[in-house]
Amino acid sequence: MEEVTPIFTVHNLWIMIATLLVFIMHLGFANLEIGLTRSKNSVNILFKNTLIISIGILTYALCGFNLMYPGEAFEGAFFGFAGFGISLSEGWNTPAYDEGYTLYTDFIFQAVFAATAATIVSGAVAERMKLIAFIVFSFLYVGIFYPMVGMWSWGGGFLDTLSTPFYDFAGSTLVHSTGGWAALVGAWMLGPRIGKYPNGKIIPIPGHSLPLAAIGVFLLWFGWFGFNGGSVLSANPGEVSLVFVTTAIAGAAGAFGAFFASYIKFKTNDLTMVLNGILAGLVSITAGADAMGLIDAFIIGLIGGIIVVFAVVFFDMIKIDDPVGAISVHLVCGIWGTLAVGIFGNEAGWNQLVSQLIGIGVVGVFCVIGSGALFFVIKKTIGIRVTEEEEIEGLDISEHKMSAYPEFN
Amino acid sequence: MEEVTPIFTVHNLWIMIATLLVFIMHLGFANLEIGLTRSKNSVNILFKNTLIISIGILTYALCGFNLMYPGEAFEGAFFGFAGFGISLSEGWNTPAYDEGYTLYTDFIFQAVFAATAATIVSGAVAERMKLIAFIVFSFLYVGIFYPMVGMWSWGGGFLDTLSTPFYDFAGSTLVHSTGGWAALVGAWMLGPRIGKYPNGKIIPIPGHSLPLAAIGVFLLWFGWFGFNGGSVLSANPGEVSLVFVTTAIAGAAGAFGAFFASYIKFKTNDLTMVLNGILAGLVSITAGADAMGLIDAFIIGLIGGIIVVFAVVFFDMIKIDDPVGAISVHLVCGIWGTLAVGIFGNEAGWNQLVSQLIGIGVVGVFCVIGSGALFFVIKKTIGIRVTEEEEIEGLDISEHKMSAYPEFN
Amino acid sequence: MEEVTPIFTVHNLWIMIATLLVFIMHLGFANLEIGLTRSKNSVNILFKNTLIISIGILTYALCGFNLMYPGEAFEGAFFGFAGFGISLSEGWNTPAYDEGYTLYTDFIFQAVFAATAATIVSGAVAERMKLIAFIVFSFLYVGIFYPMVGMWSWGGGFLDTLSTPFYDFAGSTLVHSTGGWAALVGAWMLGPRIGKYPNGKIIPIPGHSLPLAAIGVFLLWFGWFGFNGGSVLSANPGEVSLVFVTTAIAGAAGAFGAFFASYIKFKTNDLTMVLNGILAGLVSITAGADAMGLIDAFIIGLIGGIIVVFAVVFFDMIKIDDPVGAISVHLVCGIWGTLAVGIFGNEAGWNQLVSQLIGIGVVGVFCVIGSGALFFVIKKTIGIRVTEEEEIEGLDISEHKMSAYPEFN
Amino acid sequence: MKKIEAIIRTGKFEQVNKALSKTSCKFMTTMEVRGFGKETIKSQSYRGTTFDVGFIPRTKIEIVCKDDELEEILTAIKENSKTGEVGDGKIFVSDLISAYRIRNEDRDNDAL
Amino acid sequence: MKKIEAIIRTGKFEQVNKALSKTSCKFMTTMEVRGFGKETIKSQSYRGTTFDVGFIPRTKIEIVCKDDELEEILTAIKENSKTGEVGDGKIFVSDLISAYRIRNEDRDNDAL
Amino acid sequence: MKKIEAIIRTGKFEQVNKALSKTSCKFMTTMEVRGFGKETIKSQSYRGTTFDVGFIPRTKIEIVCKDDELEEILTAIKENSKTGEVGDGKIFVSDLISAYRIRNEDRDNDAL
Ligand SMILES: Nc1ncnc2c1ncn2[C@@H]1O[C@H](COP(=O)(O)OP(=O)(O)O)[C@@H](O)[C@H]1O
Ligand SMILES: Nc1ncnc2c1ncn2[C@@H]1O[C@H](COP(=O)(O)OP(=O)(O)O)[C@@H](O)[C@H]1O
Ligand SMILES: Nc1ncnc2c1ncn2[C@@H]1O[C@H](COP(=O)(O)OP(=O)(O)O)[C@@H](O)[C@H]1O
Repeated sequence: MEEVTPIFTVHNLWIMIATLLVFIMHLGFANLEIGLTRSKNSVNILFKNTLIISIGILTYALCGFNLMYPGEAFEGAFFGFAGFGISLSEGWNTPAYDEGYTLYTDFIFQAVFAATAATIVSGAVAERMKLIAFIVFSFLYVGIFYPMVGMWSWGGGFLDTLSTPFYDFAGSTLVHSTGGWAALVGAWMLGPRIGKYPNGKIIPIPGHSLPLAAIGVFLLWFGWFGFNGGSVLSANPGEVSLVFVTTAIAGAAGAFGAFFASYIKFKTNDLTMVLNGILAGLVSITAGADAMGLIDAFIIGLIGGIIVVFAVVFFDMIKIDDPVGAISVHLVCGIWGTLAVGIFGNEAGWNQLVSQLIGIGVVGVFCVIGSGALFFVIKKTIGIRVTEEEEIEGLDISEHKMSAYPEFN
Repeated sequence: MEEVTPIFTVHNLWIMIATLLVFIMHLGFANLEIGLTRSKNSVNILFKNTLIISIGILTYALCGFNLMYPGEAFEGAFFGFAGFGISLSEGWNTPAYDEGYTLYTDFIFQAVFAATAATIVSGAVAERMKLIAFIVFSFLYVGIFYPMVGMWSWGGGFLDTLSTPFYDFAGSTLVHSTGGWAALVGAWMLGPRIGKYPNGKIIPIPGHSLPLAAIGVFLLWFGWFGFNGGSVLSANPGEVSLVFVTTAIAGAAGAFGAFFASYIKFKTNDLTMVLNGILAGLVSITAGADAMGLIDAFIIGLIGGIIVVFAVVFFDMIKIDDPVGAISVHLVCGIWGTLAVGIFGNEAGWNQLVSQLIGIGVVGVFCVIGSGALFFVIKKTIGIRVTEEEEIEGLDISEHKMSAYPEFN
Repeated sequence: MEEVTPIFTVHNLWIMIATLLVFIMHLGFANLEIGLTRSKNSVNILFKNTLIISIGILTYALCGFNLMYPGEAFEGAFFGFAGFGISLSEGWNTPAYDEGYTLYTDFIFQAVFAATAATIVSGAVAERMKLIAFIVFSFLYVGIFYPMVGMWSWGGGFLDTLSTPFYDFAGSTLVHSTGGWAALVGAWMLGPRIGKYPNGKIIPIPGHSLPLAAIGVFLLWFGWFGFNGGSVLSANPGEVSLVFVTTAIAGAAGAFGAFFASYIKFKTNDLTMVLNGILAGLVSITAGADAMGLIDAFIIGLIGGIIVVFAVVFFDMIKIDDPVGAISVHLVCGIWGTLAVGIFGNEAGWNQLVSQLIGIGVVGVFCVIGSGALFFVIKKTIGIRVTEEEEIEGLDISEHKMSAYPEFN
Repeated sequence: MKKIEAIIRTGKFEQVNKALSKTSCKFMTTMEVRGFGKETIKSQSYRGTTFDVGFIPRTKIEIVCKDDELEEILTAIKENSKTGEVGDGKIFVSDLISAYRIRNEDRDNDAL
Repeated sequence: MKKIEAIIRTGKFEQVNKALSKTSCKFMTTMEVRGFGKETIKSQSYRGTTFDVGFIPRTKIEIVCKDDELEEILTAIKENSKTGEVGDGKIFVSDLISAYRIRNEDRDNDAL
Repeated sequence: MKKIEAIIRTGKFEQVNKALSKTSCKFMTTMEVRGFGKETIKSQSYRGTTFDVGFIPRTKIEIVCKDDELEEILTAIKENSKTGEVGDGKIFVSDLISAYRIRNEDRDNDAL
């Protein structure tokens, strides 16, 4: 049995702290989502977001972890499973398990990641999806689909054994797009909120609290340093500090990208666009946060911030109603960030770009079909959307018999 | 003098970070408490909560630390005191003081814990207790009573020298029940808020902002990883990561326990119950967070989440008005969690269960008498409850001449 | 090339974590500022605060870092510049660069500090300054003026080569006063908000959400442990834990200082004063957080808390309208804290006091002239203040065509 | 038909509401208003400066009733919103020409 | 001149507003009110206890119009705020003595 | 007795309030309302789409006064709420049958 060395202890400590940072991202998501929606649905959103993180932790312990990291026996495979639960291998708490962390640290860090995928969907289907339908969806998507996709690259699956392996450092595709595709399918299958596109026009439905939305984005950025920085899987000073810098610069550049793009396009200083721009920059750098220089990070983030503005407009144009911009941020910028690895930084090159395209394509096809099938079955069985009356009244009263701010309305 | 080694530096770093996590729990408590009460009392609650953490730090420096850890001379004792202030022993900043932390790290970690006990009380007596009465109470309860109780087990006192020592890893009893008993006595002595139980009926008084309440619970969960994880008193990778996992799982299981229990009992998806359920799971695992397996943690948390729903109903039935559910969460689940150490996990056994019962009983008797005496003296001298008129008008105007949201009401 | 040792990894980890803590202070500032102002300007404030942190990171990469730390060639100088961008020296990620951190860690820690200076100004000029004017100001003040000042002491400039070097541990003067002076000049040049001082009377303009203000202060205190603790520039257990304790005690003492002072002076329990008192205590201890004992920290914080109450009243008396009290907190207590280094603790002494006075004076003169010139040029070119009509309508609608809470007003 | 407009203390609303439910008044509309009047205003304080908010939050009740129900309703409101202190509020009565129930074709007295 | 006060379902407001803009009514004032009436109230629940909130949020529309515009406006409101279910609301009409436009010296019918 | 209802710019309220306090009007009730009218609406924008909010926040003042106080009060309101721009608002006057002071037995003119 190997000894618990100081360096192992430091590495492990950092991954545990990164776990906390990713954990608090869930509060960020919750705030962003209630901020950008109407107050009559806030209880519902908080209920969903509170359960998602719980579902993520529990399903990941039940099966997710062993689906995502089934072990060497499944190298290069499309599917693998090492059995239910978490079993303690010998030396689980020493460098024998991994130079950087114990088994439990590994598990809990991955578990808080997992819930992210469903949270992304939550934003896009907000204000109209049935509570129970969303809970069932989350259980299955987080418990089975997300870890299956993750396994392909991070778990040593077939995307990792391409001649030039698919490169997705912290999950632009594996986490953000995986959530984003399901968000797209869900928003499309549900249809828009009542009153969003009457007679082909676009009627904005402003979120009820921009301060909450901004708090959400600050917390997400804060947590993202753990999301990306923890993905180094050790506290290696050079690597983690580089990732911090690229993450900071891409987020800042995203803010400016969205600021300029929306100012030029709409002649307005739209706070919600700047907030989405920050997230866009962060999603974009996620795939290559450890492989970029400062200027690469700046360009990637800036372009992410610009893209997100046009994406928001585009989805409105094709009448996909996404209250918080989740599809634009996580799917579109997730794709952009994944491609960027083939264009900028250490890994750039044609072969890499091809691998990135393969990864994006395979994950996309799988997620669209998978989430589509899930949503379809749910729709046909328990139903997917609340009634018109419930939607107008708000999900807080109709699903929860509660009001988020009983004194103010 | 021993050298400052890398491993000592890591251990110490983790305890300092855990300190910050426990610190931010105070923001969690503040948010939860204002969220679950009416906006006309929010300034008052924020005032109390801001002072509590300050009181905690200052009284702990003045006498608390030396009451709680009076040193070996008082081993097995019921009371000990090493004098006012913090004196720097030689080697205070080396492993000579402790393998895991410096004297100051020890002090500040314990100090932020201390304030927790009074914050728990704050929630139960909210919306009707006089400000000055609460401040006086906090000074004495945090400065004297809490550290006395803590000394019995953590400070090497008589509960620690039982043949099978009382086991309370991070304080289900020593922190949460200690606060919870005083919350019970306080809520009982104050009587219910005007309009809560007219003619024997129960009239709910909904909290004014469920988003704030939910933010509070997320922050508490976040901080709890430091509360429990820091109680390992080192950054030992295996131990801390285990504690992280049990803490995460118990919180998640608590959410589901409360979700199911309240759905079955009331046919409603009550967000406030799920939020209380998470806290219930966390309080429940606190006593044995380092001694449980994953399934143990799940069961303990789940039962905690179920218990809390029935406890809330029970206290309403016996007309103890607890606006935020503090008694149900911290006292009832604190007891459950302490007992659970004798039932599940590594420490389970009859002897342990008996020790746990002794600890629960002794602490309970002491806290009820102690806090009862305190409240009684305060009541007879400065008075404990605001006037009916002040309560109806709200404590913000009557105690602070301020309004929390001057534009909205 | 030196090896990456465990101790280097721990030190570096702590500085990275401290970076995150300072980062989240920006959310604290944003919350405090919107909480203490009217809801019709909240979008504007969030927009500014979101951009400031982005501006800070980007300008610091562009030129700030190399202005502040131009290298040994500029020792004792008044100005130095090592060129645009960040160039990777050999061994940038080993102890060869610094015993405590990599180049990138150094950069990002300093970058999040930088943005603080502009955020302080933001509060004082809130509710009436033109958005574009503020953005231009921030770019130049954060990108050029702040690092120039920082260089004088931290970058080895002339204040550092005084016979008794100017001592400003974490920036009472270099960060807080630097921001505070510009806040004073800005608030003065802009003039008061409409309706604040009609016919020489003082009409309070209450902030719209004290819960947000309190959340802000808790987050700031939380982050301050990184602001001060990170300034140790290593994870040295003894030093960092001492800084934690002095920071905690000074904040707590500041709360009580302001509590008592405002109670005695106004016979009221003013939450906003207690919140400012905490920040006052924190700013005051910042200059000497590593050089004080516990009692010193208590006295410094307590006096800071008392000072801030009188300062707020004073600036109202001379009709400098500072909506959030930024000048009182950051400038006045920044000066007090810097002086306190010469009076209390390890560094106390006449020579030190003189050096402190020199530092305060030089920085003050430079910042007043520098920010004055900047504001003046901006005023003459793009204009500095919104029109009366825009101010009455609120900057959210006039500058952003958005409403922070569209459902509530 | 008569229209009753009563401006009462917000804290008295529950009591008035309960009393009204025992009269022939089965409908009413209420809203939050700000009252400016003789009442003694509690002053507030902010950052060291005391100021009068100038108004007091009040509840306004609007009831439309048949002529012969008027007295009964007035009495119920008056008795239950009274404290005897300055600031109890006022009741105003005016004439109504017609009333309609939106749901069907009921008019005037039938619509109430 | 007549004053129309209509208490309608909040959710119907958009439709009424659109319909009114096609009548001679070009101005109105609306406010959020709480309706107490025959309507079936949805009960809420909090921490295990179910309770009736007692009121329903409604929108009140106030329109002052010339006598000859009355019918047209009444019809527009009635038709567009109707669901046929209990709780649709009421419309009240009363007389007005005079009206003034603040901006200039217009009075009465001219001021509308 | 007359009932005055004035719908004015919210930003003008302070000025009107001050002017009224110099008249014989010592009481009033105000509320936040939404005005739909000729005023030029500032359009808002959200995520790239511009939209009209359709209404403008206004303040409504209700004052009940003796007949002989009417002119004085009307003048005070008109003069102090005027900007001369579209959107200044309206004042409506109607008759009142009776008024009661809740605190005691004062009626009608005595109750004002
Ligand atoms: N003439 C009036 N016109 C409009 N509102 C009035 C009038 N008189 C009183 N009110 C309303 O009634 C409230 C209470 O009135 P007040 O005169 O203080 O009661 P009381 O005369 O019993 O002391 C005031 O705040 C105001 O809102
Ligand atoms: N007599 C009345 N006086 C004042 N408001 C009324 C009156 N009758 C009805 N309302 C208002 O109209 C709303 C709907 O009335 P309701 O009687 O339920 O409609 P319906 O008769 O069509 O079922 C009520 O909530 C209340 O606000
Ligand atoms: N006939 C009316 N009925 C009800 N409210 C009205 C009426 N006319 C005007 N208002 C109210 O007065 C406000 C200002 O009216 P507006 O006609 O724009 O003023 P002006 O005629 O001076 O330009 C409107 O927003 C509306 O709330």
